[in-house]
Parts: sequence; structure tokens; C-alpha cells
Amino acid sequence: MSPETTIQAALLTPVIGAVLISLCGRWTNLRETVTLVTAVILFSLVISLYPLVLEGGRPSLVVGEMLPNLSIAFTVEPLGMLFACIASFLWIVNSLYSIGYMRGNNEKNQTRFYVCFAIALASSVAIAFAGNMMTLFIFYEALTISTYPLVTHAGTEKAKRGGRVYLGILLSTSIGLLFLAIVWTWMIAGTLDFTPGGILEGKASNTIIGILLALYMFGIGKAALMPFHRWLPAAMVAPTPVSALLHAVAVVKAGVFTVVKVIIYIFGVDFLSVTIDPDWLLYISGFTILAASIIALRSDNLKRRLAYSTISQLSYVIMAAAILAPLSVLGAALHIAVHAFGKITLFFAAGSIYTASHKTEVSQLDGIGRRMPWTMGAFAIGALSMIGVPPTAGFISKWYILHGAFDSGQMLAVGIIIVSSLLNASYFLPIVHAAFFKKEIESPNHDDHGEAPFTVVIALTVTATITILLFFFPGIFIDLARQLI
Amino acid sequence: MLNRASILRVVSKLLIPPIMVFALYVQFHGDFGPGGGFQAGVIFAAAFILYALIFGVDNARKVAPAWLTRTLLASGLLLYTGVGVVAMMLGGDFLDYSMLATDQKSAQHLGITLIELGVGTTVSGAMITIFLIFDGRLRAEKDD
Amino acid sequence: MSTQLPALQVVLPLLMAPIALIIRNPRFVWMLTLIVTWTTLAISLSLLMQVLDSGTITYRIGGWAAPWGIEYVLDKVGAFVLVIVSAIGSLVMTYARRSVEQEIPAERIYLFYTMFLLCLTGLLGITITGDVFNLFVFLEISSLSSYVMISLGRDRRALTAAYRYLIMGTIGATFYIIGVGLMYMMTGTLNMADLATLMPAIADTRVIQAALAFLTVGICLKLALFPLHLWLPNAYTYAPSMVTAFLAATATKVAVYILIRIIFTVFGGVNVFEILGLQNILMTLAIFAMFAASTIAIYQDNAKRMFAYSSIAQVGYIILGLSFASETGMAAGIIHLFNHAIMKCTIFLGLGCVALRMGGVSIRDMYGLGTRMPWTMAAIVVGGLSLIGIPMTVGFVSKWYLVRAALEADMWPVAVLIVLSSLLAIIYVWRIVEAAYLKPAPENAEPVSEVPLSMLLPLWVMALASIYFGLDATNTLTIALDAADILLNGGLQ
Amino acid sequence: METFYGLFNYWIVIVLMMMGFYMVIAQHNLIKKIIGLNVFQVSVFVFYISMSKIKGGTAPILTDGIEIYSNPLPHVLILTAIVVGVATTALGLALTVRIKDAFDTIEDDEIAILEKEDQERERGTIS
Repeated sequence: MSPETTIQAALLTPVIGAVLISLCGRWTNLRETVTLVTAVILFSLVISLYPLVLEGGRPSLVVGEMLPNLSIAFTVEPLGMLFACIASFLWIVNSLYSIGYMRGNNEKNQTRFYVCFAIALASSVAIAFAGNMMTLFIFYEALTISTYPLVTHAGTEKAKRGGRVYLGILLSTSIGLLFLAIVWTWMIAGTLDFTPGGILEGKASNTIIGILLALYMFGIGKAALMPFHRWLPAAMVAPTPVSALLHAVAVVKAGVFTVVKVIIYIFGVDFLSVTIDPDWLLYISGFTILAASIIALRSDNLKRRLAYSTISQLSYVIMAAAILAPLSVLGAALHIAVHAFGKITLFFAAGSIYTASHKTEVSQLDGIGRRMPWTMGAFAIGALSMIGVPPTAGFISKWYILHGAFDSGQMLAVGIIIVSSLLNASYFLPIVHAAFFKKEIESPNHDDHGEAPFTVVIALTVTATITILLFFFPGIFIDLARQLI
Repeated sequence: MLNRASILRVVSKLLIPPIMVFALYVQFHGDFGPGGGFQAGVIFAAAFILYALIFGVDNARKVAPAWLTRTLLASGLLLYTGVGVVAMMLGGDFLDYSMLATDQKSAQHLGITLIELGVGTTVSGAMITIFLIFDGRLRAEKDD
Repeated sequence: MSTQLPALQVVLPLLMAPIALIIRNPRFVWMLTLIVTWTTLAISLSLLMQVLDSGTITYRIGGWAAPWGIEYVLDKVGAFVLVIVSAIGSLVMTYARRSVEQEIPAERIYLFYTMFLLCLTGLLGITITGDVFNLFVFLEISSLSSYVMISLGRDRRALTAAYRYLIMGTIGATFYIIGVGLMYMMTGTLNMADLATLMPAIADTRVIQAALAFLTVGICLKLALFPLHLWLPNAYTYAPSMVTAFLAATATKVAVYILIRIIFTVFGGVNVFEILGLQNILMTLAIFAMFAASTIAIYQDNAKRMFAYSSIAQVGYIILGLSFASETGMAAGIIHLFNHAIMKCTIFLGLGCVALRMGGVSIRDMYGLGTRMPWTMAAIVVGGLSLIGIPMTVGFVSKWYLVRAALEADMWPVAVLIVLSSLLAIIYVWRIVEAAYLKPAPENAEPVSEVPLSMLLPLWVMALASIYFGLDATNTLTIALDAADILLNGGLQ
Repeated sequence: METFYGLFNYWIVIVLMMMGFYMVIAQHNLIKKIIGLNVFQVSVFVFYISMSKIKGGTAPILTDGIEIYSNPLPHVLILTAIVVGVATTALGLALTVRIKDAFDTIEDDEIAILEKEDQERERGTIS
């Protein structure tokens, strides 16, 4: 297959999968097989492009003109490759997990769930491969819309409110700010293609560049930069596999991916550092990191704590990109991947706990590690990765970000990373400690539970293992990310 | 009531035919003097309405049932557009009368006469319909 | 024969209207109307091809040359609008039979189709004519027939809605002929092209300025520009479903077309926006319309009424585009004319389906309909997303060009206002979405089945069109840009 | 003074127009509104016809010895406008009749109250 056809196939596979899933809605086993098969095909298609991209190839596909001189086009470059790999791989794991979770909890409307999931994945892959800002924006919005039914899956009043916040913030930032920024960019630059080194150099005054940067950074609501972070905890009402998808892979990663992409390919790292040096972005992302960590520390609900942890981890990526040093950009790209694996493990664990014992609060978890050793073991690995302790993958990305920050003398950033690591430790480690070393609280209801369903355990074991493996073999991502700088 | 209005009855019986003839005069005189379909239509309808006022709407309905007035209304419009379309079919533009006959002058004559006739029919049909419908809308709906 | 197409376009529905009146069999009349509408679509498409190939077409009625006789002139703008009107007409007609059978008493159905044909005649005639007075006649044909169509609605409030529309519409039309009279007084001609050549010399006179004022106000009444919109919400709410769909998609659009013709063709040689501060007035009103009408829409419980207000807001977008008086702005206005026709038609057709099954279109009627009438609701959602301006729908294309026009004109606050007002659309569209998908159906609800295919098909053609033209807007935009170019730089040629 | 007498036809037009317009706005009776609308339209007819009159001109019929005649075109236009006006009036009256059937009144303000009741009933039955 030529690279163009591969891209085409990769984009179409989940869509066709969605159609098939909706057709097979009545036969649950068949439906779930279709989901898994689609996920596997998608991953193998994406991974088949990997060697080519690694060699420096940039396969591209132009679908057609949407507006005059503005095409829907796809180009596979290292960062997109990285994102697509993670998303498509984790879809397999997540599907496996979903099957166990959805059945274990007897969720309704499962067909709609799988269909929307497939469409969300199609949008994510399209975002990853987008060749210009227009294409990216189109699928960015498609991702928002297709995940809305997932967030409101429960159909309760609470789900509805969560959905409102989710949609309200994501749509209003993207239409209100990002859209404006894109139109403006197009008028200034005359193109929206992602070009190494940026497209804005020498075309507008520094003030305008500054305003544009702000519009982009706040407009990309999915990156959850404060004060537009509220959608993430609100979306916690969704079933856990969705939270895992939203908060570890597709949605939030699409956000920070877009941020990095905009900084590298629209503004250009060098151009930004010589013109406006966006210190304010450092401050805001730094503030987000610390503030979100503190909120996480104070929340007892496990998923909520994880959500705020995600907000803070996302701002690592933004801050790393804003440092504008080569190594920190590399770190930013790596952190997208590393955080995905770590966070999805944590969410899987949270969902696993819920499925087995229906516990949602941190304070209820005393002694649960003895009943669910696999789950809590994986949780511990994920937590270590969040903190950045070797031998977990989290260490690698933090290392590069710190290195970059030192190189460019951004001591503030260094300080923030160190403080936040301590905060991370203080809200994750007590959970691990309580789970394994505290005595279980006597409770009449949930006494007799063991591990979660088999597929759930498999899924979280796989992601936890990969979190460790990535520490030893980070090459697969570093080699890709190196091409960015 | 009607019996006491015998003067009206006699006078209107005398007047209605001349009014109608006058309507026709105005109609066919229209192409080379003051007059034309609009005026003729209204005059013709006036004669009819006078009849209805004096002799009662039920009698008037016998003369002009709903289907008739409606057909009148429609056929006038059909005649009008029909002439235009025939001109088109004969190779001219829409409403280009010169196509209707070999001789220029008589073609124009024919064209405008037909058009005015269409207008007259429609206008009188419309006026009568409006009058009758206002009088007995429900009867008009049911009687056919 | 192809040279006769411009006349045939208008004459065909006009000729068939009396036949429909005579025949009166509902089934037959529907078939007849259906054939007529599809034929007019074919004609208008071939006219569009001709115009794209060889430029402006002119046609003399009765063979009389231009300044004396009535002339039909079709340039790219006109041809484009012609296609919009006839395409919407034919789709709506395909959809109509079941909906009309349910909503209109059997003995009046023939009347409805006759009026529909007349209305179509009027709208097509307005679009194609090159004569300002002839335009008035067609305007009144279409208006009178639409009053009748509105009054055929089941609710008794349809009657008062039609009555109020009649009063307002007549005032608007009368204002229009006052304006025409004043222009005629100064120039002695009614032909648009002729007027356009004579206008620059006398543009400074007070008579012409008064004429412009009368024309603008009159037309703005017809197109329901805020605050002259008061007739619209009730008329749209209580009219039969398919009438709402048809009028919302065509009537106001054609009124906008008249405004374009007057401002940019008749007054083409004059910088009208300088006179009377027209630009500022239109722009301010347009922005008010966008916000006020969207805000009112949020609080409506009746979905038809909600989207009626949304139409007023969308008219604001179109007028805003025109008021930039730049090529991009004009193209934005024209493209939104097309796009809004598509999306509003989708929504109102969808609401017609809901009305067919549920008997009403209040938000409460839609509880739980997402699973009970999945196809209908999905189409409404597509239309709604388009109203918001989500990418991959036509609404996005319009918004893209509007924002661009605002930025090009260095009016970034206007650009911000455009995006802010589209956020209001999210709120009212999402009320429908939440009702349909997140509210359970009432417990005593009777089982509801999906509407018949004859309604679903046109509905989805519209819905898919609003996706297709959102994904591939190059063709429509090329036409819109060309049209804008002609209007701004050429006038009628 | 010259402008006042010289343009007397326009004054008539304006007075008629404002009278009609005022009736449309101020009258509550639907029939009276239509009458107002007619007066309003008639003012425009007067405007067109007076505009075409030329001092000393005759009716526009071509006969020997007549050089100056009034412009016939506005007459034709106004004929059309009159027909349109008649149609509008007829339709307006027809609607009024049906409104009378449906609401049992033709007073605007009373209808407004009834409509409000309708609306409340609608809300009442569904909520």
C-alpha cells in the first residue's frame, strides 16, 4: 500500500467500524469483536507508517478544496505520528477494558457508546494527521461533538449538567477564540499549512503575534489551561472508559498536541523566542500546574483527583513548549505519550475499583490493595510515573523538560516542576499507602469482592507494563520527537 | 322584503343588460381607445353583483355556481398566459404578439384582444367570487 | 427553446396555477405541482449553466426593447438565487403530500397548492426581472399567496398571524412603490440598468435620498430585519409546517435579494453607504438582530418559534455581510443566503416531521424523541450544528467568510460579536438536543414511528446538502465571489 | 408660499398617507385597519397619477393636433397597483371574516387577550 492509501485507510477504518458497529448493535459479541478488530486494524495501519516517518518521510494526502485555496489535507509528521500511535494503540486496550467495564456495570445504550467511541477515534487520528490548521480545527470540533454523547451517557440530570459544561466550554473557546485566531492567521499569512519554522514570520507586528498566541492558547480549550479547565472535572460523570479516553488520550492530548503543533508549525519556536518570548504563558501554565495540584490534593473523589492531576500534567506540556528550548520541546512531545500511558492506567484502576466494589472516594480505599492486587499494583506504577520516579516513563519526559529549562535558564519553570512533583507525590502516594498498608474499614455492603473482570485487569496490566517498559526503551518515541528539533 | 322593492327589481332588470353590453363595449374597445379588461371585468361583475343584491344570492348562485366562477377566474389567467406561451411556441418571445398572425398589425390586434379578454374574464370572475364568498362562504365550500 | 427559458421559468408555475384551481383533486394537484417544481429546478439549473458559461442573459417580454418593455435580466447573483428557490421548492414539494394531508382540511388542499404555485411564480419572477415595477408586482403575488398559505394553518392564531403579516407586508410593499415612484419621477425609467446609468448624476438630490430611504425601509420590512421583524415569529409558528420550511428558506432570502438589487445594482454607480449613513444603520441593526433575536430564541418553548427568531438573527448575519460593502463581505452575505436557506429548510422540515407524529413542536413534545424518531432528530441536529457554525456544515463556511470580512475591514469588534452571537445559537440548539436525547419520553407516551420515506428523503437531502456544501464550498463560493464582484464592480451589464 | 401651493398635490398625498398610516397603527378594529391601509395605498395612487400630469396636457390618446399629453405609463402602473390593492383588501377582509369566526371578535386588543389565553392553555396542558 502506498502511504497515501494508508492514510486514507487509517482515516476511514474507524468510520467504517462505526457503521458496522451500529449495524451489529443487536449482537453484542459481534459488536465488540468488530470494535476490537477495527482498533487493531487502525493501529496496524498507523504503525505501518512509522518507519517511513522515522526516515524523514512526510507522506501526505490532499482530500480536496474546502474553501478556495484552503484544502482538507493530511500530512504525517513526527508529532502527529506520535499522537496517532498512542491514540490508536490505547484504543485497543481501552476497547478491551470497555467490554469488561460496560458489561460489568450493565450500562445501557452500549451500541451508541461504541459508535461514538469509534467516531471520536477517527477524529483523533484525523487531528493527528492534519496537514493544516483548518483540517485540524474541523476534526477538533468533530471530536468535541462526538464525545458529547459519551459524557452524557448516563442520561441523568448530573450527566446533563456535566455535558453542558463540557460542551459549553469546549465549543465557546474554540468558536469564540480559536476560530477567530485561525481566520486571522489565514488573513495574515495567506496559508494555514503546518510548515516547519512557522508561517507568521515577518508578516505581522509583535503585538498581533502576541494577541494571536493568546487566542490560540486559550482557544484550545481541550488543553485545559486555567481558567478554561472546568470541563475536565465536569466530564467526570462519564463512564470510566470514557474518562480514560477523554482525560488520558483523545481529547486532552488533542488539546496539548494542537498547542505544540501551533507553537512549532504556525509560530515557529525560533520566531517566537526572538519576537515576543511568551513569558506570560509560562506563568499561566505554571499557575495551572500548581493550582490544579492543590485542588487535586483536596478532593476526595478519586476520578476528580485524577482529573485535576490531568489538568496539571497538561500544563507541563504547555509550559515545556513555552520554554521554547529544543530539549523542552522534545520533552513536551514525550510527555504527551508518557502521560497518556500513566494516566490511562490510573483511570483504568479507578474504573476497576468501581466495577468490583462500587467505591468512588479516596477515603474508602483503605486496604483495598489486598483484595485487588493487580489493580492497585498498576495504580502504584501509574502514580509513580505521574510523580516522575524511575523506573517509570514519567521520569524521562520530566528529565527532558527540566534539562531544557536549565539550558534556557528558566529557573522559575524548574522550581515549578520540582514543587509540583512534590505535590504529585503527596496526593498519589497516600492512596497507594492506604491501599496496601492500612486496615480495611468494616463495611457490610462490599465485603466480598475480588478483582475486576478479566478484560479490565488485562487492560490495566498492559498499560502499566508499558509505562515501565517505556523507561527502558524510550527510543521509539524519542527518535520520533527528535525530528521536531 | 323583495316584494316591496319592486322599483328596484324593475329598474335593475332594465339596467343589467345594458351594463353587460357596456362591459363588452369597454372590453373590445380597449385596444384602440380608453377601456380594457380591468374596467370591463369590473363592470361586468357589477352587473352580476347588482343582480345578486336585488334577487338574492341564492338565485345568483344558480346563475353562477362556485365551479363556474372559479373556472372563469382560472380560464382568464390561462388565456393570458396561454397567448404568451403560444407566442413562445411560434418562435417569438413570451407575449410577443407579432408571431400570432402573418400581418403585423392584425397580429398585434389579435394578441392584445385576447390578452384583454383574459384579463376581463379573470377580473370579473374574481370580483364575483369575492362577493359570493363573502356572502356565503360555507355554502360555497359545500355545494359541489 | 433555450432562449425562452427565462420566461418559461416564471410562466410555467403561473400557467399551472389556474389548472390546479380547476382540477381540485388533491392527489392530482400535488403531482402537478411536484412536476412543475422539478421542472423549474431543471430550468434554473440550465440557466445557471448558461450564465456561468456566457455571462448575463437578457430576455425581452413581448419583444419590447429594454427601457420601454419589461426586461428579464439574469446575472450570476440572480441565477444563484433562482436555483436556491426552485431547489427548495422542489424538495419541499416532494415532502409536502403527507404533511399537507394532515395539517390542511381536505377541501382546501387544492387552494394550498394553487397558492404555492403562485408564490413560486412570484419569487422566481422577483429574482429574474430587471424592472423595478414588475418586481413590485411579483412581490405582491408572492406575498398575497403566502398570506393565504399561512392562514391555512390549523391554529386559529394562524389567521391573526396572516392578518398582521398582510398589514405589515402591504405597508412594506407600498413603501417600496413610493420609492419606485420617486425614482421614476427623477429619471423617467423603471428599468434597473437604465436607472443605474442615470442615478449617479442625480444621487445628491433629496428626492433620490427619500426614494432610497423608502425602498430600504420597505424591503427591510419584507426581509424582517430587526426591529421590523414583528410579523415573522407568529407567521412562521402557526403556518403549516411545510409553508414555514418553504418561506423561511426562500421568502426572506428573496427579499434580501431585492435589497441587493436596489443597493448594488440600481444605486450601483452611487456610493449609497455614504448617503444617509446607510452602512452604519444596517450594520448596527444587523448586530442588534443577531443578539436580540438569538436571545429571545433561547426563551421559546415552541421549537418553530425558536427557529423563527433564529431566522431573524440569521437575516442579521446576511445584512451584516452586505453592509461591509467589500467583496468578501458581499460574498459572505450571498453564501449565507444559500447556506441559511439550506439549514433552516432542514430544521423546519424536521419539525414538520415531528409535528406529523407528535401533533406539536413544543420542546416537551420532543422529550425522548432522539431514540423514537432517530432519523428526524438527527437531521434537526445537523441543521442545528450548522446554525452554530460547527465545521463540516454550511454554517461554518458562512461564519468563516463573515469573520474574514470583518477582519479585512479592520473591524475586529464586529468579528468578536459575530462569534459571540453564534455562541448564543449553541444554547438554543442544545435545548432541543437535550430534550430529544437526554430527557426520557413521557411515561404515558404512545409509540411513535419514524415518518414515511417521502418525508424523510427530502429532509435528509437537505441535511446532507448542509454537510456537503460545508465540506466542499468551493463551487458555491466561486459563484458567490463572482456575484459579489459583479455587484460591486459591474452593476447590471 | 410657492412651495406650499405649487406642490399642493404632494401635500395631499402626504396628508392622506399619514392619515392612512395612523389608522393602521391606532385603530383596534381589524376592518378599520384595512380601511386605513386602503387610504394609505390610495395616497400612493394619487402620487403616481398627479406626477404624470403635465400642465395643459390632454389624455394620452394620439389624435391630430395634440402635442402635449400626460405620461400614460404611471396610469398603467397604478392600474396594476390598484388591482393588487383590491386583492390585498379582499384577502384582508376574508381573513377578518375568518378571524371573527375563530375569535368571535374583530377588536385587536381583545384578540391579543384571547391569544395570550391560548398560549397559557398550551403551556398548561403540556406542563
